Amino acid sequence: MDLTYTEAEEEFRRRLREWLAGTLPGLPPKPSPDDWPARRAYDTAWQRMLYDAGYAGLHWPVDAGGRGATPTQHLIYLEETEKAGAPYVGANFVGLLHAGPTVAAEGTAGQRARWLPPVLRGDEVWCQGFSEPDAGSDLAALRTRAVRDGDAYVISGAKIWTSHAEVADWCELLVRTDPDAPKHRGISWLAMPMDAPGITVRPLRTLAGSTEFAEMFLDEVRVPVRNRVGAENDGWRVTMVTLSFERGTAFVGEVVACRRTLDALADEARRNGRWDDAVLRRRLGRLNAEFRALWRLTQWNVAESERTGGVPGTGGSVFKLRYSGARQELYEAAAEVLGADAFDVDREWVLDRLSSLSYTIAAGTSQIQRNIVAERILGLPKGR
Amino acid sequence: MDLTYTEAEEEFRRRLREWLAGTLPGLPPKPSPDDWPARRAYDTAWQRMLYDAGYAGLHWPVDAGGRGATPTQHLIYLEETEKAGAPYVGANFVGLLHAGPTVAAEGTAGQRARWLPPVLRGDEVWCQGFSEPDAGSDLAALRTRAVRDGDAYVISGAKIWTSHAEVADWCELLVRTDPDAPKHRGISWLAMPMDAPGITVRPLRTLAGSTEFAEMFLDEVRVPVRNRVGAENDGWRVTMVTLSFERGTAFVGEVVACRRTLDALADEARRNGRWDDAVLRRRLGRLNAEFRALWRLTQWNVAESERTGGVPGTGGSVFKLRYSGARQELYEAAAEVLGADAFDVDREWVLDRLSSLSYTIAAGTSQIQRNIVAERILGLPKGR
Amino acid sequence: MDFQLSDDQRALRSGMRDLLDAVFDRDRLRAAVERGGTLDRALWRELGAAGFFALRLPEEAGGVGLGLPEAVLLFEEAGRALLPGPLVATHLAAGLVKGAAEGEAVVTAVDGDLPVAHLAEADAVLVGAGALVGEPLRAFVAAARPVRSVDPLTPLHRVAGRTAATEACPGALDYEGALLTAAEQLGSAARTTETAVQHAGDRTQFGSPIGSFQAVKHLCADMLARTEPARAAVYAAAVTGDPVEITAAKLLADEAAVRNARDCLQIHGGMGFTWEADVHLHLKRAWLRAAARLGGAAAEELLAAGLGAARPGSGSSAAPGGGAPEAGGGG
Amino acid sequence: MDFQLSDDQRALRSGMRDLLDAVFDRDRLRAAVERGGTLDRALWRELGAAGFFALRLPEEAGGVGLGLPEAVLLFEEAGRALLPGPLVATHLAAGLVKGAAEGEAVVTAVDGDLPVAHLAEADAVLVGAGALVGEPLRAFVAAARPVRSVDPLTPLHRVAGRTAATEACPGALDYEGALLTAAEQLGSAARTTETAVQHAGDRTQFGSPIGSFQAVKHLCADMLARTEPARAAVYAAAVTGDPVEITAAKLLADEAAVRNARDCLQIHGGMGFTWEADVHLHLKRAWLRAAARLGGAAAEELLAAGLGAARPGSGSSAAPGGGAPEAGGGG
Repeated sequence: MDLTYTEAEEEFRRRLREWLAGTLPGLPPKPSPDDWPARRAYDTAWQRMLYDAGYAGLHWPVDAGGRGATPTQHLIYLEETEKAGAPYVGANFVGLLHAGPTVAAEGTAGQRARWLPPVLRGDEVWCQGFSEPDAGSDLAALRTRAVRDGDAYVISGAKIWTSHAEVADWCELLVRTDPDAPKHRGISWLAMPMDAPGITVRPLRTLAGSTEFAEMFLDEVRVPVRNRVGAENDGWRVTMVTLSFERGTAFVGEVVACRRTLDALADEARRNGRWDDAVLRRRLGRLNAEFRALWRLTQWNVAESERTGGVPGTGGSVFKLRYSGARQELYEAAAEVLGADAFDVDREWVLDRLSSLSYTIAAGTSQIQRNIVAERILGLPKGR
Repeated sequence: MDLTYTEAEEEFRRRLREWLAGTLPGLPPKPSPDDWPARRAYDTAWQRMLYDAGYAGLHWPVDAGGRGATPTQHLIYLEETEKAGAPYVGANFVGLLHAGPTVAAEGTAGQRARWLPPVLRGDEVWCQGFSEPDAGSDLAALRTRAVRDGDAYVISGAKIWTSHAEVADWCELLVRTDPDAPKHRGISWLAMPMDAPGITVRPLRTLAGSTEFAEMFLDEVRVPVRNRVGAENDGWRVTMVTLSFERGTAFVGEVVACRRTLDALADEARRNGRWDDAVLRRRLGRLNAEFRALWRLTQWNVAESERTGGVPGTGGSVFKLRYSGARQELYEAAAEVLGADAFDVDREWVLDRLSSLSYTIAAGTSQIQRNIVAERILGLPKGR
Repeated sequence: MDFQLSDDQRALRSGMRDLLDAVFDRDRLRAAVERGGTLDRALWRELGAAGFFALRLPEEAGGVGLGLPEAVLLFEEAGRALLPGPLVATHLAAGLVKGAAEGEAVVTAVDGDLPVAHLAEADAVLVGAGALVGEPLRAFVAAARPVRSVDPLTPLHRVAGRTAATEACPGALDYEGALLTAAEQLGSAARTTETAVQHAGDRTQFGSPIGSFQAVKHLCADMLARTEPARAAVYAAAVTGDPVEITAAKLLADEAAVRNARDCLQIHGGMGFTWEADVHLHLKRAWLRAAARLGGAAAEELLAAGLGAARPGSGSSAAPGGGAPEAGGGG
Repeated sequence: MDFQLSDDQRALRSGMRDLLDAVFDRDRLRAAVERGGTLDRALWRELGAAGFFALRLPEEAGGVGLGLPEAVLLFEEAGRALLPGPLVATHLAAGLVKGAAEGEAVVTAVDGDLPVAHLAEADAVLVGAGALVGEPLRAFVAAARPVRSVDPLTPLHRVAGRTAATEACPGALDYEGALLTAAEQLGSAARTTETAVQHAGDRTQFGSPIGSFQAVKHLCADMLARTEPARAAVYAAAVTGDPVEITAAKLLADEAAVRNARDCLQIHGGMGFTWEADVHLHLKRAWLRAAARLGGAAAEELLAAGLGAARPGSGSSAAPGGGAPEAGGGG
């Protein structure tokens, strides 16, 4: 049980801090959340800066152009950038965290050469076309059809919850190439150029009033067969290799941010007098315990991943289950701290409270997470 | 929405109060909880007093020797006896509340004449042999076998959770008479004399240290065929007629008692200084809302039952689901009020806290209740 | 005792539901959302004409002459339908503010330090026992600042210089307002339960309706187990008018409305997170109503203060107590 | 950073588990229950010989010379096995009270106003920073009154004149005691999780193992989701020794132990309600431990006091903050 960082890790942290301290003050102001092209430009410029400084693709394998950093270095990177208030991965999210690693793991040499460098340099942006209106938790029930026509697939269907679709260059797309196979066996993974004819993107407004997601309608979109990664009908496995590749770092920045929010809530409560409410005060105390534990659990999972060499972990489901609920409780407590101000969307934390409502739903509902924990970790029998 | 009682109802309440005021002071002291024969004697003596005063079988139909009281009168009876601190139904529970009504509804004239009057007079005590070690929530999976041999059934098996078995004269017993039929179809209902050879009763100690329940082992016990109520293999229906006969009065006394406990907890907290703990105080406040609502919901269900003429109600499952949890919360709050005294079994409420742990399990777990509510009331599809 | 709806009450309730189906269907609801909750005056007058505001005024004063139980049924329907506007304040102002009873005036109210709803379009504002109209109202509005409301159906203003919270010592009108707000919460809780059950029966995942999975089933069961005790509490409080009982009703109805909306959202999954689904409208409105007119902490303290064997209205008997309650039969 | 058990730590833990399997199997557990939790002195000495009490004494003082992380692993095993006795107090007394380190002496402690465990058989009692032995101890015991303990494994005495609660300003020993108690809670929480999962796989109802029903499955998943964060918190607190971190660990471990025992009982159904099932032993012990050595309210207040950007050890950065955290990918 060693919580001290090695000299090499401390050196990594020191250099990163120095670079952040020198770099962040020169960043342009953040763009408006509604201005998608400006957001893309801001996010990709930041990615280019990371690239130039040698931080791009930190956790990618070296032979894919990454830095091959350890999970612990990745944790340090996420912790320090969050603490320093650096920009988020933003529009580069899918490219850096899913599509890129998938291509790195399963793509041909040509595919890797074509798609990976632009992601690392911030030249190209990817979005994700997995979920469908009728296939939410049951992702493998997807119905978007791809029919082979010469050297292309002709694709029709609808996708949903696609972030950054408006400004993406590529979409990692799951399509059904064999409608007669069992549902996990007839799926293929394609890289779809977002300028192909037949793609319609429609913003999807969330209950927080934002349009960070989109629906995407595909009407006989032609995608070259050479854009398929992995074998035909093997797309489920291709995708899961990356989706289940969990080094314990998924929520590092968020947990750091939640702890900072909690401190700020205490400060605000002391300022506005609500600290005198013992029920609220003790509730904040419990949340302190909760997020401290989640931070330690993050370190635990990262260290485990480091030992196992990044074997797919199951601890992630336990973490997500607990964290989703904790984050929602954090923003419920924030509403108590705000009191009458909790109804003013322009007050800090109010939109975060709304966003937090998705945490027990997105990327596997808490109900699905409990099934995974019970069946895959605890070994309880399958059932309903 | 009328919460005022009719003149007849008020008159009923007045006479009952008068009788209780005149009668209770003359009762002997309550026997020790471990002295079963004394408890039987005490409970049956009280039943005899009720009988002599005209309150026995209040809710039984008149043609079964009862008073044919309305659900509202029954509610008043339970409320007033609880408030006056009258003895509980105790050893007469099964006879008065389940076996008796079953015989009244499904028995022959001879069976009614044999079994009903002694129950009303407190002459005979019944126990219930339904649950089995391997058939808990899934009651219909019971395996105790009854094989016809001339004019008798020969019965072997094991029953569990049998209250008052040590002192009962009769047992209402569910047995499997057709092992090949679907599980609900091969069951029969028998009245088993508890002095028959082959019955072994073994006390079952609960986590509260008490022995109010027993296990009952049956080794080739002979029960005359004439003791069967209803047709052979029709015992499931026979039993359910009564089990599902819900007039909303099942928890009247308990809710009255819980509200009194809550008041006493507030008094004790004010005395011992824990009232200054805002978290505890507000928790008690919430419980006040909870039990007030449960009282009103009781009245609502009783009034509904009065309107429908006592048609089997489904509201009982909603009530039990909510009440079980509320009662457990009440005694968790009691432990907070007691503070360091919560670990002393001789302090009031400590054993009640232990007993309350069974509330989400006994008579259908909360999980089963939720299934019932979801499927039978809300109409959600069957499943798991 | 007959603690059930009378035939007249049933008729009143179904009449209100029919009216709202006709004058405030889903298209009008979404239109109201798109215009930020500002009121439809014609609809307001229709409500007035139907007696919604004048319900409890005596007939000789031009009212309908009914009581709190009937009002509670109408407000429950309003809550179900997400009907926007300062319904409670205008109802309470009937007979006090000219035009309120008829739905000619829109009357809002100051409630503790909460932002004030629909202030820009209000013809009067209740402040404590009085009402601001005319020039004082205009000055009051001029000093107020609009805030971007979390609830798309309820425009809000911060008023200059926060009014002290009235919860410390609520008056009769405050309790009536709390009860009617609780009735709206009840209606919302019942509606989100129905919506969740409907969706759970329709939506298929893993080859079955999601309502056949216990996880979803049990969420729905718990929703009903919140709604029904809240209903009994609200109806009973309407009959007795007892302050502690009203406080209990408000607390339980708040909890039912907020938590049922949360569960309904969870059951809807990603679709529940969209602006197009109505569930967020229920949740946001429920948040606002829960803070309004006897909110959580104040309500809990009032209910705690109402406990104790020596306290009036505690529901206790002075009779000597008998041990532990019966544990129910074994078997 | 390598926040995992070292090979030595793993060996230590499995050694302890093997020892307890050998010297405190289920028969001995039930025998301890039947004799009301009074201690087996031979077993106590065996623990002493195994270094349980002397674990953290320096080798030159006859101890094992290990640290809090190793102690936490042993206490976790003790909690799993429901090992009775004032383990924490005797461990803390090693080096302070003669015979404690070797398991020759049984040392209990006064903890706020809680009844004192195993007083009648104690050779010393820790009171604040000191220890009572000999005549003062006998006088102390004579003035105490036995109470019928809710936990069959922990005999309790009320001591005359309640000692003021020490929670207001805990010392280093108090925090160490709290951490070791948290480790016992952690072990209990992990054990009830395993027991529940085992039962859920074995018990058949409605034609299937009950563990195939979501309702049961999800209870088990939540049990693990309580245990694992508590484990990370306890282990980390053992490494850092930080008071706020220890307080957090105690709070989470308490919650995990109590709620997991409750869920385990629920999953066991009626059988869980019997004296013969072990689950009530876990629950009752967890209740006692949760009240002891930094209980709920005091712990929550300490944790609240530890919050705020300006506070030391708050885990915050002084760096400028950047808006809301990333919501994670869509897709």
